[in-house]
Amino acid sequence: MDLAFSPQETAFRDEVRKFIAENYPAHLRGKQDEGEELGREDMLAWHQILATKGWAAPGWPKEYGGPGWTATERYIFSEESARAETIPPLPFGVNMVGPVIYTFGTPEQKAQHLPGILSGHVWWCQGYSEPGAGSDLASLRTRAERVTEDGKDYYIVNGQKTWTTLAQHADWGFFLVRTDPTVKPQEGISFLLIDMKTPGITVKPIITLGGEHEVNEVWLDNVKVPVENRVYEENKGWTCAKFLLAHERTGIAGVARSKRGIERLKEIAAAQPDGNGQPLLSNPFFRRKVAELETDLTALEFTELRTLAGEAAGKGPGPESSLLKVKGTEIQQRLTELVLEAAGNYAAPYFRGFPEGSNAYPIGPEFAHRAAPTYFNMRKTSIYGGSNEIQRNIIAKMVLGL
Amino acid sequence: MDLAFSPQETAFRDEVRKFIAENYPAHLRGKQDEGEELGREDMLAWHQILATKGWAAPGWPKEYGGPGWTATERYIFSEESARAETIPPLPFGVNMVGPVIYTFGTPEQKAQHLPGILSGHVWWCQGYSEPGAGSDLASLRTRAERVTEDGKDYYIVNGQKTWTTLAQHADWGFFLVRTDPTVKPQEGISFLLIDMKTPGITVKPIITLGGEHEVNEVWLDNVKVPVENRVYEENKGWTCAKFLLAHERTGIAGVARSKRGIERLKEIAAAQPDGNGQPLLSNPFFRRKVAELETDLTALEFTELRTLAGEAAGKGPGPESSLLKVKGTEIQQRLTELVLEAAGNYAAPYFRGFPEGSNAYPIGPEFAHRAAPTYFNMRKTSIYGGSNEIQRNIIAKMVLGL
Amino acid sequence: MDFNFSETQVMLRDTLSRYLADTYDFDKRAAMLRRDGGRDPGVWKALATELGILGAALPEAYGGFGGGPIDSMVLMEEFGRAIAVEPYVATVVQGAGALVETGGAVAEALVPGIIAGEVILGAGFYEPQGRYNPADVATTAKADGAGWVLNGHKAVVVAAPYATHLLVSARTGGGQREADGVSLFLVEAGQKGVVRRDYPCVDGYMASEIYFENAAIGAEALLGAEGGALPLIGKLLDHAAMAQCAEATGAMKKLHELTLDYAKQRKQFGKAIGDFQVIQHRLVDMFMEAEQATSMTLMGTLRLDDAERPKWVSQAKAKINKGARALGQWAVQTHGGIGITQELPAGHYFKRLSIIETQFGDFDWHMGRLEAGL
Amino acid sequence: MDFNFSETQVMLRDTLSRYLADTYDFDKRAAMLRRDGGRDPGVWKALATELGILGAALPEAYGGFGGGPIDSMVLMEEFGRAIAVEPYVATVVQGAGALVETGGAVAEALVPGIIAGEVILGAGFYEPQGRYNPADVATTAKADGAGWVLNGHKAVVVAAPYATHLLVSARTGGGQREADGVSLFLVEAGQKGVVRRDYPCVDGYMASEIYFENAAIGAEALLGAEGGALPLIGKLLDHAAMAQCAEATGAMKKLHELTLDYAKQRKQFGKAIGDFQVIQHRLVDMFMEAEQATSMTLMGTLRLDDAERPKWVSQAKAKINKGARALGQWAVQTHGGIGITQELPAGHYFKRLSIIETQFGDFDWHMGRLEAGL
Repeated sequence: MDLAFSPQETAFRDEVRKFIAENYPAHLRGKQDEGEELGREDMLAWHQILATKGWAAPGWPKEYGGPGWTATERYIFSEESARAETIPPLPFGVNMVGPVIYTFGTPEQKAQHLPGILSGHVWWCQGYSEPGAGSDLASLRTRAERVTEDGKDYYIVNGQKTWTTLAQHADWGFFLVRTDPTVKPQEGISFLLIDMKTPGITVKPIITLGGEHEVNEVWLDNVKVPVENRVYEENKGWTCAKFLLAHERTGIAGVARSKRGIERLKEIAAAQPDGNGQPLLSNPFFRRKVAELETDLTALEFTELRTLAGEAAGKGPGPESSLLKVKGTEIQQRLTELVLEAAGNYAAPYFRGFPEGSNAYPIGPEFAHRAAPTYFNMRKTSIYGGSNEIQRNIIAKMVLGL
Repeated sequence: MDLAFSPQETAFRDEVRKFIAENYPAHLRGKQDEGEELGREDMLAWHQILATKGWAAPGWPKEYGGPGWTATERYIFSEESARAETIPPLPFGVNMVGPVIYTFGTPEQKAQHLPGILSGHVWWCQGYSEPGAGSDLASLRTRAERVTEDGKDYYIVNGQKTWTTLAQHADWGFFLVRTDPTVKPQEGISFLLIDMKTPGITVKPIITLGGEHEVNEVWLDNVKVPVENRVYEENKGWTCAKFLLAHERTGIAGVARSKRGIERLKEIAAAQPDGNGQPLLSNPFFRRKVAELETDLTALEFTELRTLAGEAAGKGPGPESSLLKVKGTEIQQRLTELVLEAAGNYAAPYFRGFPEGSNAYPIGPEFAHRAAPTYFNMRKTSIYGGSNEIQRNIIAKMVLGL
Repeated sequence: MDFNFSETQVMLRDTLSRYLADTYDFDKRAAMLRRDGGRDPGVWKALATELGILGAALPEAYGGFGGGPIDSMVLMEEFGRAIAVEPYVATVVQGAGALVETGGAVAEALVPGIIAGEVILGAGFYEPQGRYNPADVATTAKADGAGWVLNGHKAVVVAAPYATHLLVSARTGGGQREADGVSLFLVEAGQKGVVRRDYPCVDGYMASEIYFENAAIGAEALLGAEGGALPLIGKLLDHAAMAQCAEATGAMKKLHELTLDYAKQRKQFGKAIGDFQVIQHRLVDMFMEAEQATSMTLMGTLRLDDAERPKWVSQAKAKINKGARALGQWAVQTHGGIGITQELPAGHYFKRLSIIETQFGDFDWHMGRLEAGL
Repeated sequence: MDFNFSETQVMLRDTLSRYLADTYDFDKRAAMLRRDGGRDPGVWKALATELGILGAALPEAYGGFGGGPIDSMVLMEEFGRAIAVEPYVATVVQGAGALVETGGAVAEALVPGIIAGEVILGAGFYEPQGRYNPADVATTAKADGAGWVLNGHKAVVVAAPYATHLLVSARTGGGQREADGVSLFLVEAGQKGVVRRDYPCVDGYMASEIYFENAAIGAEALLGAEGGALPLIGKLLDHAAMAQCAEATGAMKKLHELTLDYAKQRKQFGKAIGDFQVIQHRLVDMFMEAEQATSMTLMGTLRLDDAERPKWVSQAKAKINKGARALGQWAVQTHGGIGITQELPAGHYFKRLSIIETQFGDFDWHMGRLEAGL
């Protein structure tokens, strides 16, 4: 047992740190610091730079263009990225559909899609949830009927997806659709890749509590999808879906980013007055909440490290990763609660951009403007990716045998 | 709306306070202060004095010997009793079987049993739970078969009861027994009054975590019970059981006693050192826990007062009383947790009576000797009388319509 | 002891409840918030004239019904059920409260106007550096002839964008956090030297930062004794906190009902999610929080004249802040994704409850005040 | 980074686990606690001689295996799983730990005896007025010729009733809570002037109050530098805390297993209680607490030589104290009535976990230490 990094690992850490310092785009850093909204190109910029270095897909095997890192190296990369507050590559391509395609896809599918995912030039979105099918994903009703036209086979897809994150920018989407309504729910589902420019697709924004346009409804009206765009066998899409969900959960702990979040929280609380001439961070109860959060984050970090060690020893991401999801999201949410608390009276003011009036008359501290919207928005983390109730059901069944 | 007592209510409060001050037995007070174990006669002494005043059964109607108090008067009596830390009358007679007998019993049963309950000379115990039937009370298996002997009808009772509180002192017990095993569980149960001296009854102690002998197993081996000792109709005992459970829950909030408990906790924490030359009560986090407990107790108190006001307005004790049970027991348990915390290193030593060695060499503060056993013992409160999970099920079903 | 509402109180509740059910229906409320100025001024006017309820809690001498905090409690619970964005707390509880306490010609001139819906007040007792400490006053009022000159900055003054008058604290003496030396002033909104920066709040209310830049006001602007206003301000803030507890209670009850209804009809895995025991127990916990909030609102409101008022108000506000957070988060979680959108009422209740937690003292502030007196 | 156990460590675990499964079987443990003296001295002897594991964490120079805290962690987790009442923490972690640190003839004389099971120590670093503050030392050691005279009172010294030696702090200078002036002494149990009052503890351990009444001891009884022992005592207490975290982790895992088994077989309302979703989620929460305890035990133990040792140890102990309480209470609640009797193992695990919370610093003490360095 040894917590220390080996000399190679230390050298790797230094290399990552140096690469980020030298290559992270200054304009991105500037926008992040100002809290400006990021456009499509902003969100892809760093991904594209990482791609040139071969680092865009830390978890991918070497044969598909991954860096072939050990678990410790992936951990180091993630720590350094969080430390430098880089914008991580979007998960939909790299962490979600990519592994499905290289695990279950045809050679043609791999050739067509993996390069774009790696390079960061193709934007993917995920068509899983439906208005009637939230946690109960398998009850989805979007239909795909097979037809033949001019000697070619297609699916005609009709239905509605929801909570489709950032679909407004997407080039491609991966969708779960029902190809056989006559069998048990899980058994009639297929996994389709759909070009988002196909006629019949409409993307409608859903505005969330903080005023963000992050998620969408996606309406599919007689959308024609070539059969070659189905991954894996017809009616076996549930296999891909489960595989993807397990992959989605790794990294969801968000340890490194939460560490940076706690640092930021401390900076905020050190600058906020407590109404007694002292900073809020000197308030014993606020300190206690910060210290408990830090403590719980250490517990999460070492649980993740133990899981990584298990993976390195050949165990795949198992149902234990549900623990990482539950505790990770709880910590992320508590972090936003504490930022909200720190804002005090200034939790209330709400504006995007600038309100009327002169900036010579400021409206509270800068951080406070996003405190409440972020708090509201982060409630999603215990809902999406399999709600925390579902994660507990999974542990009960798969780990405890209940 | 008015929180103040009326002049009559104030006069009543003064009368109660005076009566307790003048009549509470000094030897009892002494034993309580020393933390000595109380024997059967000790536990009945105050009940018997209250009986001479007509105050032994606050909730009973006047026609059966109750004082005919208003809800506010009952509240005042309970507050004053807790304030003076009197030993309350045992609940098994006054709060449990008494109301069942005067509500469902025959004139002969009322004449035979109510006077002994009121006077405090007959000790009752409750034969409900069984080893296989805890929260699922209706699944009980103790059998009562009807026989005729010398022209008289009897039940022959066989089975085992458990968690029978203070059965070691009991003269009589009220038992739920199965008189028809062929119907649905709730439909074949009868409610029997059994003389605990009847041959075939064996009482075996169960020792709980704190070392107390408070509960027992009661074994019934061909116990012969005259049919006249059945309350209400045969196979309709579940009606009595449900009635009794609802009655048991009122008063279970224990507000007045918890208030006194918090006072005592503050005294303890003001005397305990914190290792920095200051008392524990000056530790901000200990203070916070005390203040939160007090706050939650205020919320419970006013919820009980609202319930009492509802009862005074003609509503019986409804499923809302489950809330009082849940929150009341949580507060009682937290109180014991805080006493345990206050004991610090002295939570560990365990002895009943005196350990070997001279009292010239004390073993920590007096209060600490019972801190851990009391903490352990009070875990029972969220289990008995319908566990807190069952209470939540009741609210879900009866109040929320789920 | 008597826990019954008077006939007037029952009537108040029914009248307001009926009116808000229609006026503050989900779509109408959303449309209201989208209007210029972020509200419909006609609603407040209607409360004053059509419903005639703004004087319910005010003395008869000024044209009120002669009620008190319990009447405000009844009204605020209804405002909470509708997540209305009306300026009752600032205008009636704090504004009229201050005027009635200090009396005189100003009160005689303005309180009837409040009851008539013509006078609206914003109350600025907090400053950016002071968090929840009303004694931390850096705004100064310097005597200037018979009048005063104000300089300073008041934080997040709710209702200020459309208020006719501002009620603010300023220092006429003493050091920055001293109890002595704080005075109370009533300033006309259009007063020269008052710079307002207006903005909407996340809960739909409108508020402003108020900057005083050599605002010269008359002698009559001083309410009560010079330098001795802090006890009155403390009282006004406690009354406001209790009114807000009532609002929170209404919002909590309604949000619990909405969540319960949703759980009964939303199906997952072939059954209503309200059939799952974990969801059931959570709905029970929400019920218990709402019940306890009701109890604490009653307790604190009934004890506003008690010698230990700060203790009871802080117990109530602390308990309700904590309960509101738990209930709000559980409601969102039970709704799932739809709970964090603008599309259903649930999210809007959650937003208002979250902001209530941060107003008139948060959990830690109230617990701290409690512990100081333990 | 490497999270693998060495072969020796795996062997240690298996050996001890097998031995305790039989020796500390439920009925045998109960019988052991009922014996005179409250224990079976043969067990400790067997650990030393038959199993030969007491030196696992000690340096080879003294006859140990040359392991370290991770080896103690492995052993303590097994002691925890069996709720064994063996004096490993006092004797090996603290006793041998202190001797190895201070070295010299005393260490050479006693450490081999510890490994052989012949020397048993009780460690008295706390006093009645000091709660968890090891600097709050009122016991005095006055120089007397070449030796020292001790006076004072040490609180709840575990294993003292049967210890051969006592390791205690005493003041040779400085004021009552000053860091400087605390010295460390090794006193023979039979020493004149040492008054012991023995008692059992609620968790089955034996302990004593130790009163020194002009106990005259030799110069060699002083371990380390006069007046400079507090840093070493702090280190010993941190090592003890981490060993106890490992014990708690073992007990938590076992208690979770017991509760899971019970939930699978106990039937209510026609099905196993483990079929109820509320019970399932509680068992999941217990699982998560046990997993996090494992993580924190590993973290804190691996960082015992870190510059920020107090921070990491306090994080571990605070987290585990809190988790142990929750897990213990949930276990009892899930067992129902039988959980609070002496009849099933569950209650005994709950008792031990409850006392662990109160030893080597409770939650508030550790959080306070953390916050001081935030």
